[in-house]
Amino acid sequence: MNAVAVIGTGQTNHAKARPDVTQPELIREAVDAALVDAGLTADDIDAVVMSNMEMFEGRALPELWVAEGAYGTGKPVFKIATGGTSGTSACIAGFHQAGSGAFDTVLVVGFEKHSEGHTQTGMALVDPFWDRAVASGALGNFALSISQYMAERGVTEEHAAQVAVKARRNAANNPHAHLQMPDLTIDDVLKSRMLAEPLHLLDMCPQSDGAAAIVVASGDTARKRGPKAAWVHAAATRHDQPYLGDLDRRLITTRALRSAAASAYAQAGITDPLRDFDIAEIYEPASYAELAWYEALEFCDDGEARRLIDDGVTSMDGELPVNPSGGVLSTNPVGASGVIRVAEASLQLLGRAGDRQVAGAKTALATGYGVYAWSDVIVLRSEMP
Amino acid sequence: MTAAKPELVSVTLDLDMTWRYASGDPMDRFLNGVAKGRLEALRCPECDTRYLPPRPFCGRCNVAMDEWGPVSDTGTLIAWTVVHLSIIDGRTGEPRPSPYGMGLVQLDGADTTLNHYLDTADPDRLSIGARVKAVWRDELRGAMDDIIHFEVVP
Amino acid sequence: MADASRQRQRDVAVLGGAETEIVPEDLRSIPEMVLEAVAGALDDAAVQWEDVDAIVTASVDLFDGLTASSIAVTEVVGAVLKPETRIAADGMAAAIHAVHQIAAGAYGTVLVVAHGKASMAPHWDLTEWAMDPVYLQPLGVDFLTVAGLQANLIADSNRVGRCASLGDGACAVVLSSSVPSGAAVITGTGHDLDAHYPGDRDLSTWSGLQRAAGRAYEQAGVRDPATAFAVAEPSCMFPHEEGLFVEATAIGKNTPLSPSGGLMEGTAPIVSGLTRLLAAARAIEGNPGRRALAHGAWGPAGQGHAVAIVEAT
Amino acid sequence: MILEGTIRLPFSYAAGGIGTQFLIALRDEQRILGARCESCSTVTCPARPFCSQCHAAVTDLIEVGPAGNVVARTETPGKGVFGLIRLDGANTAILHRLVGPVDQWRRGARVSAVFAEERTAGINDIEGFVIEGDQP
Repeated sequence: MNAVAVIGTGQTNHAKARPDVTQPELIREAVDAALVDAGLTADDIDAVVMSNMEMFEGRALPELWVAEGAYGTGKPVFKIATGGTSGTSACIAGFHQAGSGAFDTVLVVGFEKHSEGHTQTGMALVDPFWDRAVASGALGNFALSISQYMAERGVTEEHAAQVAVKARRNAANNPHAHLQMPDLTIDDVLKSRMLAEPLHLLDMCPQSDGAAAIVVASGDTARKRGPKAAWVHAAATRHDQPYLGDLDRRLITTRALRSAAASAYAQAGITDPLRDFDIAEIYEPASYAELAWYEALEFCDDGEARRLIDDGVTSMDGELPVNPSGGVLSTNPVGASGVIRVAEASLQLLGRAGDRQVAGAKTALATGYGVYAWSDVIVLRSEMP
Repeated sequence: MTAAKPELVSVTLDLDMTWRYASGDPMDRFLNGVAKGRLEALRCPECDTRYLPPRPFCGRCNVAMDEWGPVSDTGTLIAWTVVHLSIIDGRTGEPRPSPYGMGLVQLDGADTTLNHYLDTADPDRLSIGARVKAVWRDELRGAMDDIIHFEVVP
Repeated sequence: MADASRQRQRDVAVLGGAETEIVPEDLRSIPEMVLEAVAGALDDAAVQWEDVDAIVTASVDLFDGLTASSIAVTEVVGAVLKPETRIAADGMAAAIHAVHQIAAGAYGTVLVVAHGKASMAPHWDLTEWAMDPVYLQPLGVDFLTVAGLQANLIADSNRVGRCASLGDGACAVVLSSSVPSGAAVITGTGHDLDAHYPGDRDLSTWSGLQRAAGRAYEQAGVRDPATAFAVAEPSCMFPHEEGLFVEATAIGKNTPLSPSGGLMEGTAPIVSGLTRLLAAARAIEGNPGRRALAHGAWGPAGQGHAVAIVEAT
Repeated sequence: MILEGTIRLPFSYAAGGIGTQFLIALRDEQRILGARCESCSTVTCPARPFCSQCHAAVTDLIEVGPAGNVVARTETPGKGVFGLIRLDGANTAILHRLVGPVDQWRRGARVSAVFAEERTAGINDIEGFVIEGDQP
């Protein structure tokens, strides 16, 4: 793939509800921040890729209405919509557009205003002949997959609670994060409300209102600006069979994520992910999912994820800090969450991550995950490919 | 004393739309079977996977499927949970009762699993590996909720 | 946009494609309908499932009454364990993205698939949910209303004229970086989104199409659109749109429009643009040097436009 | 087989800062506001947060109308007659209902807003636009 780089990022301060702004206004906050960060004006943007799950807010083709928030009027604009991977897939679409030679600078904007609709119901509007009558949204799906994962891997509720605590404590260093809980304890997680056994309230991601944007530049454009950029070294998307009962999509197998990681690692020359990456921003919608992703992303062998969290390998001072931003467990505007992963990974490489900065980060991983068996894996480096 | 919050207006719009969903041939045959209390799966001629829901095409092998085989209404619970959160049923706009049990059931004769409700009257009997059996409604209409739920069998 | 240093985009071949017959109601399921188009496209392009590196699909959830409507077609487009990009817009926008993927060197051969079933729900009522929910949707404004306002300005009619008959259908096209001799190649693309609020833009023109075509002309090196094209395949849903199309693209008044028959006799939501690309490619294949212009449109009164220039080799 | 399946869900969309001011002015004062861009002086009506022409954020609201000229009109079967109306003082046209006898609707006709008796801070607080002089 032709060289491209992320040269700017911007986010809203994510929250449970933003009744003070329309969807276009929410988007504008993130886009203006990204343009300032990139040192550009709206006129410098050649094309816009948007990302959002329109059924969550009951819209059809929402970009028609909201694109003006991204200065999209009179520009090439379209939208990507694949659940949890909407944002990372939109970023990858932006990489391809900027790498195509057609555009110098592409803006990628993800957004979601869950407070305006019904996300769990939206997720349950699946095949009307098969499982619409019984579908229970993300909770039921994850809980089922987790019960199987725990039995197979010997993971306990305490292991998962450690992930939940790490995420919310990291989020306390991130002014954009929705849930910031610097004093959260394992006990707090285990005592929080049971949503779907074994998932406690604090094991799950929140639903957030928020938007995030990145500015992607073609290789030539990025080089002309100087060396400081987050360069894309690999991007891989994999989709898998669609039904919840199709066995290879669950936490113990995660076939799509494993396949995407293998492809991305081969593209970027990653041979020992735990050592090769300095920081990872992975899309973990539930505490248990992060443990499963450690295995799928080859941070460890299958069954060893609990050791990584027990030993603090993925905490801020560990060998590979995972989700310094607080992750999806702390902030989840679905259409934006994948863009946030890429934005946060880029911020680390640009050295602009503030209190959540991992010193000297040079190689970063960003992933997206959609409950319907979609996975994206992206490798970024501070060095040009 | 708190300052009065400035008024923020929002616009409420009710979606209430009916779609005509075409089942397609495999699902049509399958649901006709369900109306008679019968389950069957489509088998891939390449990889031998017996698929539920039956679908026209095996996505692993990229081949069309037309060979049917019987599936039992008894199987093995491979994952289960009890959901304590009520969500709005998008079909009615009304909240769905909670808590309720959900399971992934590998029916004898199928290689994929069926996600469906579980009888939670005796939750201690729910475990991975438990044998479960469909509890059918008295009057069958040819829909997946002709099965009320699955219950653990001794 | 004009950047003299920018490289001409890599040519992308239209290897082949297929579409289902547009019918008022296709009683097949969406995957059954899409499978016919995909299998036909692979056959027409003489490629095997394993030759496809990536898939771009176009679908709109609310039109299908299904969250994440692309999951209905994952298997029948051959996307299992492959890169699939799902775009919620007209199929021509999906095709343009596939061109970008190939030009970026990400993939060699990309399958583009669009499906739409107008029979599922009252289509124009659904389009109310694509209008600004604060200022327009509560009035009951839909795409037909905005098209009617445009028709009033163009044709002085009191309501929108005859409308293309909307039905069910699917289309699939195979694009590739490897160009067989005699193949039609895409030499330029452009897309654009105009202002949403109908009173914000001049509804008497398709200025968005003018911009989209301008971008495509620049890439393809088209200097005089009036004489450049042997054929143009527009996505016109209403009779008054043909004039808007000719004016915005600046094609010659004598350029044959829609020799394939166009959309008026039947089309499906989201599918139209991709069928135009296929028609344009077929119209010029085997006539080296000939060019055709293909067009897709979506949104109220052509808010979104996408253009591809196809050239015979 | 064909399954007729209904989706029934309520959604609630924020009107935002400018939108709230516009809708409250309709409800409480029966006034129509436009948004004046400080960068390019365009007055966009109805008032929205971004300039319709240069896309800059807009904060300056001014009263426009309530009378103006019909720019275009159409009848949507089953839904009524709609028009684009350029209100006095605005540079862009508002889309709303035209009420009254259909045969009077001509482009360029002078019309004026009629407000609903029961107003809820929504765009329907304007009942529609009638030929000037026809107001009740």
